[in-house]
Amino acid sequence: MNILKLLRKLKVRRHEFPANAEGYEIIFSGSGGQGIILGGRIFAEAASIYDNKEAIMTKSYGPEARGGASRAEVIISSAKIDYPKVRRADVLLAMTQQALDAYGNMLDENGLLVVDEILIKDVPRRFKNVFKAPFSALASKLLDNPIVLNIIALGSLAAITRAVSREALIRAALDHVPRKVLVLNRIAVDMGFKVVEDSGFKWVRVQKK
Amino acid sequence: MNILKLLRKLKVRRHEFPANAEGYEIIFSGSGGQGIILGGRIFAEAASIYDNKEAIMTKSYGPEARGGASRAEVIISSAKIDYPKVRRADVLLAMTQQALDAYGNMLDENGLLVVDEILIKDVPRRFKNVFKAPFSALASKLLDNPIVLNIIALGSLAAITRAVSREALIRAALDHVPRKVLVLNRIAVDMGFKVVEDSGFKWVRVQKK
Amino acid sequence: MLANTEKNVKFIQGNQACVEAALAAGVCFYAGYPITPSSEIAEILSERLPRIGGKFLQMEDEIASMGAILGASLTGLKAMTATSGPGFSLKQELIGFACLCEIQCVIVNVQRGGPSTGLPTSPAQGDVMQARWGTHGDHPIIVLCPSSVREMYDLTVYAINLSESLRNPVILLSDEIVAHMYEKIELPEARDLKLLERPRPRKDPGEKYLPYYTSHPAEVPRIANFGEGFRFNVTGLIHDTDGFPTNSPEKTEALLSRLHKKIDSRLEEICLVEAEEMEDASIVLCSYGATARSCACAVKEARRRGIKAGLLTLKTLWPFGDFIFERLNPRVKTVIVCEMNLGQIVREVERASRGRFEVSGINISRGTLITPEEIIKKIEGLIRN
Amino acid sequence: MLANTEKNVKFIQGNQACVEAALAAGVCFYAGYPITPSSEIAEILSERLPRIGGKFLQMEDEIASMGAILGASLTGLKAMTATSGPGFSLKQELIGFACLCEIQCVIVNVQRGGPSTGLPTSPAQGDVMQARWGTHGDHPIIVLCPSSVREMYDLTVYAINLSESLRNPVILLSDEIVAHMYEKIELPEARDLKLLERPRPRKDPGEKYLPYYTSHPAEVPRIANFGEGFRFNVTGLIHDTDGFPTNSPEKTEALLSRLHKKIDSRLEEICLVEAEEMEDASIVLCSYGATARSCACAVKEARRRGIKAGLLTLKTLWPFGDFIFERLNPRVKTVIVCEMNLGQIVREVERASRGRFEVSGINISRGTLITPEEIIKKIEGLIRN
Amino acid sequence: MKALSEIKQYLRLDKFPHIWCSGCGHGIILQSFIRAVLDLEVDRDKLVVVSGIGCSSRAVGYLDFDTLHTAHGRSVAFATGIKMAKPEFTVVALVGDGDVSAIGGNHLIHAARRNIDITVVVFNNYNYGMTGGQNSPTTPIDDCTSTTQYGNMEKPFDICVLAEAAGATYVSRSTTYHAVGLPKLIADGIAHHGFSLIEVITGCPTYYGRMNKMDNGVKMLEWQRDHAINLKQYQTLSEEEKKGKFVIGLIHLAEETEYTDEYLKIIKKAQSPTS
Amino acid sequence: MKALSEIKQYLRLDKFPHIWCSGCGHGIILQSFIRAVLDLEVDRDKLVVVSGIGCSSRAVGYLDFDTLHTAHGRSVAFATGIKMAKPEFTVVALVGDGDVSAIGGNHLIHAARRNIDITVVVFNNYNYGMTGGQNSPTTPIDDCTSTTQYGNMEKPFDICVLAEAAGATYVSRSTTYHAVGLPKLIADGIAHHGFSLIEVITGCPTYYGRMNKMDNGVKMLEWQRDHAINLKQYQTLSEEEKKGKFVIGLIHLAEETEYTDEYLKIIKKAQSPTS
Amino acid sequence: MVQLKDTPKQKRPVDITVNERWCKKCGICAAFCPQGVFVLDDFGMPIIKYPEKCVKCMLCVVRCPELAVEVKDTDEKKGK
Amino acid sequence: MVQLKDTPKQKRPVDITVNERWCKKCGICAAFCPQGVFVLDDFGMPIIKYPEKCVKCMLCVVRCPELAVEVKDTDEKKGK
Ligand SMILES: Cc1ncc(C[n+]2csc(CCOP(=O)(O)OP(=O)(O)O)c2C)c(N)n1
Ligand SMILES: Cc1ncc(C[n+]2csc(CCOP(=O)(O)OP(=O)(O)O)c2C)c(N)n1
Ligand code: SF4
Ligand code: SF4
Ligand code: SF4
Ligand code: SF4
Ligand code: SF4
Ligand code: SF4
Ligand SMILES: [Mg+2]
Ligand SMILES: [Mg+2]
Repeated sequence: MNILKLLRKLKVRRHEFPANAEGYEIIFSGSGGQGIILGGRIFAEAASIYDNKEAIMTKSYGPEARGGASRAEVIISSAKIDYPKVRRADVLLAMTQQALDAYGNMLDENGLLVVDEILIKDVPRRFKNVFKAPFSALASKLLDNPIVLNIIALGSLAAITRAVSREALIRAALDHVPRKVLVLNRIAVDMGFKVVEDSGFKWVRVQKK
Repeated sequence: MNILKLLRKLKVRRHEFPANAEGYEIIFSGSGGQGIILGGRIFAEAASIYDNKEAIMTKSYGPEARGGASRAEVIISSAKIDYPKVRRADVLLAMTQQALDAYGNMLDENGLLVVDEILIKDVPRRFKNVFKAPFSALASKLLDNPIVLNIIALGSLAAITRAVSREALIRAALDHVPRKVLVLNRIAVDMGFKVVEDSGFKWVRVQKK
Repeated sequence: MLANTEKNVKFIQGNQACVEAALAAGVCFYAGYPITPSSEIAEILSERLPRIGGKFLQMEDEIASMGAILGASLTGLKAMTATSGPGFSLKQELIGFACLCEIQCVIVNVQRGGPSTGLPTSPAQGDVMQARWGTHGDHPIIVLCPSSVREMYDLTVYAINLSESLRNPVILLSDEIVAHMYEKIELPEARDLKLLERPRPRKDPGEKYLPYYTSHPAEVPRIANFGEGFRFNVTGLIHDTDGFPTNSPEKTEALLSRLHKKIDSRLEEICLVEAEEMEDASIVLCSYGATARSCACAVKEARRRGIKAGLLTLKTLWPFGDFIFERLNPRVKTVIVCEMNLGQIVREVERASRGRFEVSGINISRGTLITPEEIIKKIEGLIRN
Repeated sequence: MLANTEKNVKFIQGNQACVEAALAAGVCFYAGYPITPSSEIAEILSERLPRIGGKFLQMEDEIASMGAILGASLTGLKAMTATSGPGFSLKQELIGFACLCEIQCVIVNVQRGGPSTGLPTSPAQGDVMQARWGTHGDHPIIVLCPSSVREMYDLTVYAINLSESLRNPVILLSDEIVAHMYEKIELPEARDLKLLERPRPRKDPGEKYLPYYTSHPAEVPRIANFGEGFRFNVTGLIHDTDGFPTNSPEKTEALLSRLHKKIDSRLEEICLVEAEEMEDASIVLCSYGATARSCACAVKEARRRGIKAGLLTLKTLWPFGDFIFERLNPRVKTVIVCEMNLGQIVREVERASRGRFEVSGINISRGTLITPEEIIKKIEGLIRN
Repeated sequence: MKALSEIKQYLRLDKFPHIWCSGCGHGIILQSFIRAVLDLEVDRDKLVVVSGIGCSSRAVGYLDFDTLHTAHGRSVAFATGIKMAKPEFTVVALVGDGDVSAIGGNHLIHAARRNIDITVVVFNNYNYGMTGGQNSPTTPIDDCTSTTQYGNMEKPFDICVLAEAAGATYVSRSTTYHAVGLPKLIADGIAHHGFSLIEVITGCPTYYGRMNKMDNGVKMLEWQRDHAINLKQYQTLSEEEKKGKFVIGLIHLAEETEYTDEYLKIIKKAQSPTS
Repeated sequence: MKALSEIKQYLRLDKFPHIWCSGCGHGIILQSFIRAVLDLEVDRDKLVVVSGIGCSSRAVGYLDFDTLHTAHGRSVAFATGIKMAKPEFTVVALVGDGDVSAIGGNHLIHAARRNIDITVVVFNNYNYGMTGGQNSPTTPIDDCTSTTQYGNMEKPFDICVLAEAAGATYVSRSTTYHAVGLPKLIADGIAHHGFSLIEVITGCPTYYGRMNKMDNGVKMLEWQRDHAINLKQYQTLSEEEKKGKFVIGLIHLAEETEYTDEYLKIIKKAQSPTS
Repeated sequence: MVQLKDTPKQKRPVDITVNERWCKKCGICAAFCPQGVFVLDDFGMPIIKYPEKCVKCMLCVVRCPELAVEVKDTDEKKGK
Repeated sequence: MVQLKDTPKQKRPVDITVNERWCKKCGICAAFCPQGVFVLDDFGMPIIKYPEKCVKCMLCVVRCPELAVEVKDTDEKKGK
């Protein structure tokens, strides 16, 4: 299969010049109740407040906000960020099939795709770098709390990309959760890291053209 | 008394060029219930529809429309009328003291002032050409209908100025009154003419500067 | 003498001329809320409409009035409303709805002194920019402005025609002077009026009816009336050609651009302007509405004084006819825009001038007509410098 | 690393920055009606205001919200409201009231796609002209436009200061991107903010209090607050210096001209603009709000490609700073106005240009941000021709 | 009964004579309102009187308090803001039937719902006087107005019933004919802690009156005299006799929590350390 | 009971699944409404369904009739225009509690006053779902919403009482739990010749529910089951037991002249030679 | 109440005034005075013809739309 | 009514279907079915586990917010 052809069909706009070349462009996507937007915010906040980088987050949603796909776009960079939207994502976190279908084409061809392997059944072959983990099951079965699936995923994202430090992520996450689940969330971050370590998954970032 | 001084005090704007020179600029003024606006309209309509001249009427009133002074401005001309407002009146019909006080200064120094001698007690001496008649008393006492005071006044105005013909005035007046008072109104017009004839009053119009 | 009465010549006020025109052009639905100086339109229609089986509704406010005429229009009736400044402000939201959903209607705004309650019984021309930009978001609009009782009639008919044929709200922007001024007017026979009707669906109701589809981008969509069996959807959300909401950037762009092209592609046809003494004019007065009458008077006087003055009276204020000013004789040195506001159309003329001629304004807002004297003074002042 | 947390650095969205600024600047009264994408302002204030003893009111609609903040402002409180397009249209009538009666208040309009219900969750900049001209009649207005979370904070403070000191409504015209965008911001200490207060009567209540009197025509009147014993009148009718209605043409003219001079005489002080890479620029991007971010990106890229591009970011949209364009370096050949609408500020730049430079627009309204690529394409296209 | 000279101390005398027509009932209500304020000894510097647009709404211009002449229909919204900002103020709205029940109907019912301590005095003359006598939501069926020349076909509101249904906790009605008792009804409304509405039937001889065979103030008062009836008497009438009659006096009274009080509780809650 | 396949003939199937959240009650009302239309055998080409803005108002997009999705709060004003223009049409407004009782409250009471033959179905989920769960004029006291985080302090409207006071001649209430009987109540409203209002209590699990311990559709229906009660039963309860309960079923019915009928009489009068 | 002295109404005459600048001649004072104290002149202006009949019911005062009628005890007036 | 035959419910089995494309797994059908016909799978999707228990009360049909549940007589279905 000719990847280029595929790309064209999917109307990936090719960039004429690189922007935020040194930084990360990450899309967090899923459905309303999964805490995806909050996840993006924690990730960006970790980078910006605790790792002292530049970060920006924007959200996109239709009038069908409450049911359909929701997405957060995060840019992390060492330099000032002008254009606030992700143009070609380095990383895509997709927590529902619908989200993957909707935003898959925003991922750079060498980009990293992170998906929930239980919720997403069909990952098109064109994605080169895919990290799958059963985040939802880990949350509900192991941690007995489906709500923390997003936090586990953040841990994994951080582990693979190193876009934020583990400490920063933990601190940012803990800023956003009620006191009684602090420990739970801390564990969730660690679990995200652990999953990556255990899998031995590696992703070598290629500079976007 | 120095008329010029008076004029200045009263802030009469002196015109720099004559407008509607060939026509008549007439102000009909009084208080709400007196049918003054309707009077102006009948007069203008007589000229325009039945005498086939050009005529225009505008009204002025404050937010205090319902109680205070009301005024109709009528221009009658043989040529097209551009500017629709009266700038310096040739004729002023005033049916209340308040109206005379408010609009007296719009009358040209050689203009004609027509007043109800019962309702208006104080006619400043600067007015050169004043026709006084007891229109209100004529209407209520002789015709037993206070409402026709405006029609009587129109008759007198027509008689003095010849701005409209008697026939045109009668037809226009009759267009605007209920069937049962047609005769009354006809008589009222005639009475207006008669009053002027009986008085022997004459007004020679001087071209406005 | 009798000729006049036979020929249906009337001595009426502008507001009544508007009513006569509306009825002659087939308006059979009115909803409104009283406000000076527009109320006579409602009052006369409340008496006349039932006579012809038409509907007159006095609603609880101006917003409701606007909603009611749009509802009526969607069922196929020619509908209108009339108001003045404060009510016009309230109608803005639904004017935008009408623009986006392409619902024909005529809104008469008899301008009075503003802002706010302002001077309710005095004339002004302060709502010109609002008529163009008063509702949120990009939208197309047509605004016509009469300067006599005759024009109040003619432009009402024109407004109804434009609105019906282009499926766009049209605003008749009058003012207290023209609305309350009585002039002689010969009313045409209804059968002599050229009336335009709304574009109708080409086919009977069937499977795939696309109410907002057009075959080329400046066309007017053939939207059915409610009750004809097409069973379509109308929404104030951005919609696809099928009438249902869409978020697609491409479709959004296509819709908004079609809406604007509908008007812009017909610019020269829509833009009415009257030129007087323009052949050799070097100084041009540009005006509209009641103020144009002062200008006409001033131009005559200026000519009498040997000044080469000309007059452009705009009947269509929006879309703005840039082309009128692009095509001005190069002899024209100065255009003086004369309006009863603190500077509205003068900005457009400045823009359209692109530095090709001087633009100056007589912008007075005080509740009375600008006088010919004031205009002459300005002209002479400009000549002196 | 700890530095940030000590310095009160927050990672918050634009809407929250607006709230933080409002509270820091002393706003203690909010009335509003929910609407996307502004609702977070209300939601956060509904939680924060009671904590400081302030008042939060959710009213029955936007008109009522506007009425409520004006009432509160008249008692001396700093008051604000927030809304988006449809609600902004509804507020227009009372915005005019506030302008005429000189009642300070801040109105936040977080722009979304229009017209009508439009694209409720997408960004747009389609209300720029409406913000200037949306209410009937001539009126003065100030409109500020932030392009980052930081500016959302700073311009909210500025809006409150301008409104209080000039007794004029100020509109903070944001957009969905800036309002919902999260960025890092260091919140200043409240005591470090320079706050301006409303001019107060010079004397205690006495016989002849003239609330709308000023000693020179550009001054701000010293209007008392209700409840202080001055017992004065406020009306939306044209009024005399004593606050009571008048029909006098002279007084009308004086009042309207003073209202406008209040703003116009401070034009350069009110008009904030940011210039980047302008020293040697021959092609200038002019933008505001979120779109300015795309332009900043494009200017960098253009420079990288050897194009002498510059950037003017307008923070104050109204009053429009003609002077900015009058003083442009003659080297500037073209100004490209970049905005998420079908052509609004570009008209002003055209007007201000007077033919001195070319004006071109990137005017796209489709619910998404204009991209740097589109801008570069336009620039290169212009250079090629 | 207070002497007129005392009343006059609360008037802006230089604005008199007022703009209302001869025989217009609005001036009667104006006087009654001042009497109510006087009788209650309201602090005149903490009394804000708000109105909308209409002949009736011009009342505020004659009253020597802090006065606010807002836009058409919006008085109650402004009043809500003022009362919320300064719960210690006495806030009264003087409004017309058109102002408060046509364009302003929504603000009325919502303020009533909230039971905010505002007093609304409705000058109900059954038409829009200011704009030339068009029908209003209170115009009786079959009556003629400038826009109902064939007779009014719209059922009118009973403003009192509506206010009560919406949540008002003090509702009463009177007429300008009953000017002796009117100050007490208004005073009771002002004194009541919660949303109060007093509907006063008043005459517009210039429009509504003229078009319905009552072309002067005397006839309007006579009509009021002949059609108003107090509740006790009303209850003794047969259904037939009740037709065309309306009840005056106290219509509804209830004690409920007041809005600004409740808001103070919210503030307390928000400021409490546990929150 | 009609089979779902029949219902589906009145749906715009290509628009499904609809946009509402899982467990949202709006879909239940949608089905009931179609059942009412089917049962009445309304001419589907002469039925216009109007709505405002809100999650509930999106209902019209799924109905295969002439449908009109107006601006927030304005549905009843549009409906009035349509009904006046074409009295032979059946006109129904499907609206949210926010839409019709907050911003649209005035149009509601005026249409009720006129007794114009429009049927309004209120999807009352006690909050503004579409904009993220802020309180509405119907939110019960003390409940939490996005803008009443300390508990709601505003007294809610009883929409049925308000509509009746304003002049509505058919008023009833039900819930989505009582979906079996709901079509009949709606059908009765449509069949009634005059202004009809049917209030349907429905669940917004995403916002109102989540913030008030009912975070799914099942819990919302359970709440409705436990709090709704029919009039007969209600009357047998003690005052204490009545608290928190609300009555469902027919609330008010009256025969009065209808607006468009009356207007036809005006037309006749105007066209009669004596006029 | 206790002090009921022999002061029949006409003995303590009242001072009734009409502010002519404010009066708009609506005739209400005259129409509803239970004692017929007022008559209207040719122009409709109320004339206080029978002040001695006045019972100080104050109806004319509270119903005058122009706040133009004043009824005072004569001595009260003197006091000023 | 007259035709009351010996057709006990389980004898004329009904056909219950859930439109999986529309269902949003709210669980209402299962929660309120008086007969416990439904059970929910791991993801919350209703499974028609005991169709034979169905009494055709139609509650699941009218209460499904997604219009996703259909209950028909089996023969009815065959007819199509
Ligand atoms: C938004 C708006 N719409 C309409 C008007 C015109 N208007 C002024 S007063 C009025 C009605 C007044 O009636 P009412 O409140 O009963 O007072 P009245 O004059 O009868 O005392 C109207 C419609 C306005 N000023 N503003
Ligand atoms: C003029 C205007 N103001 C505000 C809004 C934002 N808005 C959209 S829907 C809505 C409330 C919806 O609540 P409701 O009618 O109860 O419907 P629900 O979503 O709860 O079904 C609001 C405030 C708008 N679209 N237009
Ligand atoms: S028009 Fe009617 S309401 Fe207005 S002042 Fe005259 S009588 Fe009074
Ligand atoms: S937000 Fe609430 S009302 Fe809206 S669709 Fe979701 S559950 Fe339904
Ligand atoms: S009641 Fe008042 S206004 Fe009327 S006639 Fe008597 S004094 Fe004059
Ligand atoms: S006080 Fe009574 S009795 Fe005396 S004049 Fe007045 S109305 Fe007549
Ligand atoms: S009720 Fe409908 S949507 Fe809910 S689980 Fe059952 S089938 Fe699915
Ligand atoms: S019809 Fe009744 S018994 Fe049968 S499955 Fe549905 S709810 Fe259960
Ligand atoms: Mg009234
Ligand atoms: Mg709701």
